[in-house]
Amino acid sequence: MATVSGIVTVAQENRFQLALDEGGTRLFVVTHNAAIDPDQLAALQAQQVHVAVTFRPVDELIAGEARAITELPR
Amino acid sequence: MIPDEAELTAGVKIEPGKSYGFFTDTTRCIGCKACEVACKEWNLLPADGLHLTGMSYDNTVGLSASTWRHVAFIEKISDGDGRATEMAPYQSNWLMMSDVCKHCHNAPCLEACPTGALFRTEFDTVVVQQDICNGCGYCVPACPFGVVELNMIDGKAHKCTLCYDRLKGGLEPACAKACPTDSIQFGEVGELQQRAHQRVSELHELGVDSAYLYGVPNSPGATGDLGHLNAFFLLTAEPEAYNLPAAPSRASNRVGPSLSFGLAAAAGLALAAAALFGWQK
Amino acid sequence: MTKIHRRFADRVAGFVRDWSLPRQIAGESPYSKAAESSLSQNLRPRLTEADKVGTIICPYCAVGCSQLAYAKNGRIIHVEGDPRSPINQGTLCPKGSATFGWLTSERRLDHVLYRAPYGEHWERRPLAWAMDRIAWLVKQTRDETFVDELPDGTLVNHTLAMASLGGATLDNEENYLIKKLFCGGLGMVWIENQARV
Amino acid sequence: MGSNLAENHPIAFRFVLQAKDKGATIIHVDPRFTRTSALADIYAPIRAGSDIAFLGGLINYILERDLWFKEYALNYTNLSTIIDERFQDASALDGLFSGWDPDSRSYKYDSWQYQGEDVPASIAEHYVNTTESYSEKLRRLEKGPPPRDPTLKHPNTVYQILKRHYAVYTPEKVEATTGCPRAVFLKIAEALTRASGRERTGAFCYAVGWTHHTTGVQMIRAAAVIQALLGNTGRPGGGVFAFRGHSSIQGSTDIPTLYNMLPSYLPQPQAHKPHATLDEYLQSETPPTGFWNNFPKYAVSLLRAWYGDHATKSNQWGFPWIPRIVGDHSQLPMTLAIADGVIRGLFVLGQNPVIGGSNSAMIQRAFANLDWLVVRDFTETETASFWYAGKPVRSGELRPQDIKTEVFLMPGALIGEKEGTFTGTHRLVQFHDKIVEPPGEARSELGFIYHLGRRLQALYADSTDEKDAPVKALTWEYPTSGETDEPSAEAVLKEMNGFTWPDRRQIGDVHELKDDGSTACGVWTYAGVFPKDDHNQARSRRPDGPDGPGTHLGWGFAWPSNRRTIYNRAAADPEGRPWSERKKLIWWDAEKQRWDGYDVVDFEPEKRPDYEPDWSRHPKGMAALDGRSPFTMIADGKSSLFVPSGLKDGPLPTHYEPIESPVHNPLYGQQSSPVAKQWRRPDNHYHPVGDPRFPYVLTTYRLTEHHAGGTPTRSVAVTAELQPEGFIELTPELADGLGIKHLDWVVLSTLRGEIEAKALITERLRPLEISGRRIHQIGMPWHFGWEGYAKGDIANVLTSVVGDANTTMHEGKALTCNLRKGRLRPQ
Repeated sequence: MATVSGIVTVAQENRFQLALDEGGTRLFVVTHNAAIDPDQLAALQAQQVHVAVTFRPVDELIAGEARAITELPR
Repeated sequence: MIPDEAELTAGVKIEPGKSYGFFTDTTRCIGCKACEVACKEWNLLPADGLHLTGMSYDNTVGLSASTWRHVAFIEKISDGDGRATEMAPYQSNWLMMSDVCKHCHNAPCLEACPTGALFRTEFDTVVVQQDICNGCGYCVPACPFGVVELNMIDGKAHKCTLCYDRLKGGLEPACAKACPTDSIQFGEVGELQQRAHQRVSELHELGVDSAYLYGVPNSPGATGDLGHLNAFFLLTAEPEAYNLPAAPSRASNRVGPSLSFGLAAAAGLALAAAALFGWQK
Repeated sequence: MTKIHRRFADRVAGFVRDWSLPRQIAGESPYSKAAESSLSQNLRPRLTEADKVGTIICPYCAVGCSQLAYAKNGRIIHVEGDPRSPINQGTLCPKGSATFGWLTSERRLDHVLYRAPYGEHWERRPLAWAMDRIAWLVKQTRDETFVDELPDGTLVNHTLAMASLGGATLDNEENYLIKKLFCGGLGMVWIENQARV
Repeated sequence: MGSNLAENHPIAFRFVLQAKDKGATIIHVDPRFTRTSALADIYAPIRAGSDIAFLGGLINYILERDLWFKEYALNYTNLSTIIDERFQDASALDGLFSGWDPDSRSYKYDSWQYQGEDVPASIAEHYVNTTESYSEKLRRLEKGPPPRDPTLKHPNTVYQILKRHYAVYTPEKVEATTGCPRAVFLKIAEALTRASGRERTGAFCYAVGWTHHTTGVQMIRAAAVIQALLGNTGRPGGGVFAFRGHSSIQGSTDIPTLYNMLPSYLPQPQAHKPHATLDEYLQSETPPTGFWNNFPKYAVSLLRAWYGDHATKSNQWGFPWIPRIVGDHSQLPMTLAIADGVIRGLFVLGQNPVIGGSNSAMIQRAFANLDWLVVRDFTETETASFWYAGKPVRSGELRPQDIKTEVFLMPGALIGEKEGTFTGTHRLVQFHDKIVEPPGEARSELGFIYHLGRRLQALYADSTDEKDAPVKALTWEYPTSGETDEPSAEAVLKEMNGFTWPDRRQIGDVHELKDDGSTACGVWTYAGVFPKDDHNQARSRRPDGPDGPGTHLGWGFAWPSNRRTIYNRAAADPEGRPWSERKKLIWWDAEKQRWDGYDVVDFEPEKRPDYEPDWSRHPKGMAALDGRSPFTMIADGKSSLFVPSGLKDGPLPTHYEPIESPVHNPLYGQQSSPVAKQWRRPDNHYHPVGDPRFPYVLTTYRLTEHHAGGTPTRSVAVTAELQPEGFIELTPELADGLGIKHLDWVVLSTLRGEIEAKALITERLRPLEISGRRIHQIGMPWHFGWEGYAKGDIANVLTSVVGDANTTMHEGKALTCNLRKGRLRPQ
């Protein structure tokens, strides 16, 4: 399990794209048990909240599986 | 954002209360897959398959939870003397078709959904509401076209939403806007059906007599009490060639008969058990 | 450091708010209006949140399709066809449609990598250092190999020891400065691009 | 033909389909049945490399059946011009032309000139290297029209020469050479001639399907001859369209990061030509008649733009500082020069030569000889990682510890992160805005080159050595902005447009340029792109409305002078009236005594259609061209069916086999182009004709889903998954013969190297009957490499370094190879 921090640039349904603080961009799919609803993702995008994402790579997708998202101080 | 951009790109002013859909004229399709890419870029759908399938130029294989547009390739090159040289106008010999959710009028997936996650939008399209869906998966077997699928990561059902969020902003769906040759045409279903019938007669005059519509009222694809398909097609080969069912049907039609068979079977078993139990005494 | 997830209380409140039964009783259709959730009601395309939009030209082939690039908070959030252009009228091919994916590709490099002679791996080096090092290498190579005249006295004023490839994908202004500096300034003659490939 | 529009230019194909809706016939001639063929009305299979046999057949068809557009061809082409009596064409010399000099393996052009009159070339090398340079005979052009026989009876008129030269290109010979069935060829010829004349026009669309041959220039020439005979050039819906493959490859040809030209088609000075002084250069490169007579204005204005006040009349405006070329410095010999250690430092700016360069294995080995290599791209490319992931390293031939090359891999800014212009395949200069800053240390190439130049000017600041004068003399002051000190692209575009000197007032149009140093202009063909300080025409985005006229002059800037269809004088008949209402574009307005039309007129506005030069006053430049001479860049103003000067391989297109071919030339004894550029060396062997070790024809091609070297699509997830692995396409018959099943691994081999790929067996490829032999063609996309999500072996490992005589374009479209089942590397 790895963690990266950044800003949610785009959110569609329960998938979001994170612009990483260390540079680069990555795509995530929120896992079921992260219990995060699409409108919460949409809010992160709208307010450009600084977050940390705990995730695992997924074999058959070019995306990460986001297991938890925590809000970071600005 | 250009207000009501759909008027510029499709000549359509999108208003709630009207029913919108796709008319896909496969005789104009050049198999470029711009629709697949535009759909994935707008909806942030991850790439889900990096191996060569050998199915001609189709490495996408089919619609899934993370692929809502799929271009099928069917090579039927040889004709008569085994060599295609003078050919029917528009697309021939190498059939290409962009498949999508049909947004059926009587949508079996919607009828199967126990939670109301699948609902009919104000644009008469069928959408899975991600905040309601609990991933029960009833919709998956209900769909006669095998379109909707569960995503194993977020545990919810996914399929083409006819760019529900774009429609709310007056934007034409991403795939229809991108399509270079206007094979995918977005608009009001009634107008599209008229245009499609005219296109078929035009093609017949040009000698493409195998052209027919799939999904307009009483045509193949609109069978089994589905009514009509809001996303319908103009094809030039039998539906099976495109991996489409020739006579799809609405699952709920069979609720009556299957329920009665079920009850009859239960009753029969009960009788048999009683008889067995009685015989023993 | 609050963890983002839907708390139980919110879950119940959401259920009550979006419960379709009372609406069905009130006469709304169970298949549409009654079932509509608040998420669906408030759905909007992300382009409405863009704080900047500009016209760019597709970076792939030479047909020259126009694209609209939408940005928010200094980052591109979408790229699609520009309906005003007579060349593509809003449409794009699969490559043009992938422009957003190119800009946000996970394989994209955004820092300088340097490999020392005989080295076995990349190292990270600051951009300024690399620029200085390259300028120094160019001057050294030019000074050691510049020829003003051929043995038979013919004027040449060139160096055959440096070459440049690219770029058919670069802007006209970039190609102009490359030819101006490399040819007009340094005297390089090996200057080529994909036009012949 | 020579292109695959639906796959490689899908949006251009949008308009081909719209033409189809209005009744047009779509014809696709290609070795493979592609997505374009699927949408065509007529598909003709041909053998890769036999295009001129097909096109020669069309010329034969047009002439034998007298179907050429008489009024157009007689007035606007050099059909009736009489050629030097010493001229002999390929039908007489079994494939060669008169003037062939076997020892120097080149032609002398004396016998190709007009009778008693030398004609300068109309391309970047005007100089006519006949035995006598710029002889007295050249002056004849100012004394009177070229010798002509309008009755076309004189045996040496271009008309008679064409009939003799193309007599052998019969439909039967076309079938025997190309493998295309005779009936299909005739159907195409009939459709093309039917779509010509006053009311109809037809167009040829070509791309690298024609340019990637050692006879590429002549393939395009053959189409030009056909279109001139049928009267399709310079008219709406007609012409020969080049569909180019990179966003600004037309721009990188106009503002050439190319070795043989200075900005905008001015010849790069050559050591072995009379270019030592500016006067000699101007004198030898300025044709007496036609638009090119303005050459000195463009050359001096360029020097003024580059060297500012350091350029003075006394130092020939800085002309000596321009480096002279001493031969062919194009990409093909460049890779060999790297292999031989001549080149020590290499910049690679947004290109991937390890994938795109011919004979890739040689290139990967050659790069190890470089002292330093600067690669600027969006991700790590095969060119950047050759030193640890290249073929020589993977095969154990080299180890990273043995490779001395110092490598810089620097991130580049992409579209939307820098402003500037692209020039598209339609000569349209379009501005793209900057919307966001580039990420991290990524910079634009404008920023990279500008700041490299400033650092070099600083390093050379106090040098007094004469050889360092040009670096210091360069005008290199551009306003910069933002934290990254990004130079202003509009400032550079203003310099390219040109301004007066020294008060820097923007030039309005090319006619305002002077040769006295009072104007500075970086790119003369782009004059008018920035006509006023606050008017950037490239940024203008005003399309025509639905009511027309449809030339969209308000959308961007088409060079030259925002003209959309060049040579459009030909869109009007000799009296200046439109050929037809349907094809109306340009006409002579009798009242206003000026030309008028829907496009910018490509003619002198007030020159009457019946204007005749006053030969008694030795008219110069445009004054020497009559009112019926649309082709203003050519010395006699007429379309050159017969090209007297400028082409190294002959005045008329002639079918030669590719350098590597399974068959002997069915038309002539001369097997392949006698003047093709070849480099026979141990690391670049060619296959002899009909070599049994390499019996199959290999043609490389592109896919819709990938772009060129593959970097911007194989490293982008959404396009990578559409075509995820390298593959080859082969005929079912060949596959059966070798026991290859669908998706089996196969190995392709040539003398340059071996690669492996998966096999797609498809009926879209057909065996062809070529002069009695059954020839199989194999197709292979060349985008793939070892980097990115979508991987595959590099097709260019198979190709050789060989080039067209005129352009040194490589022959990636037609070579021979061998094929066997199995893997290259043991699994």
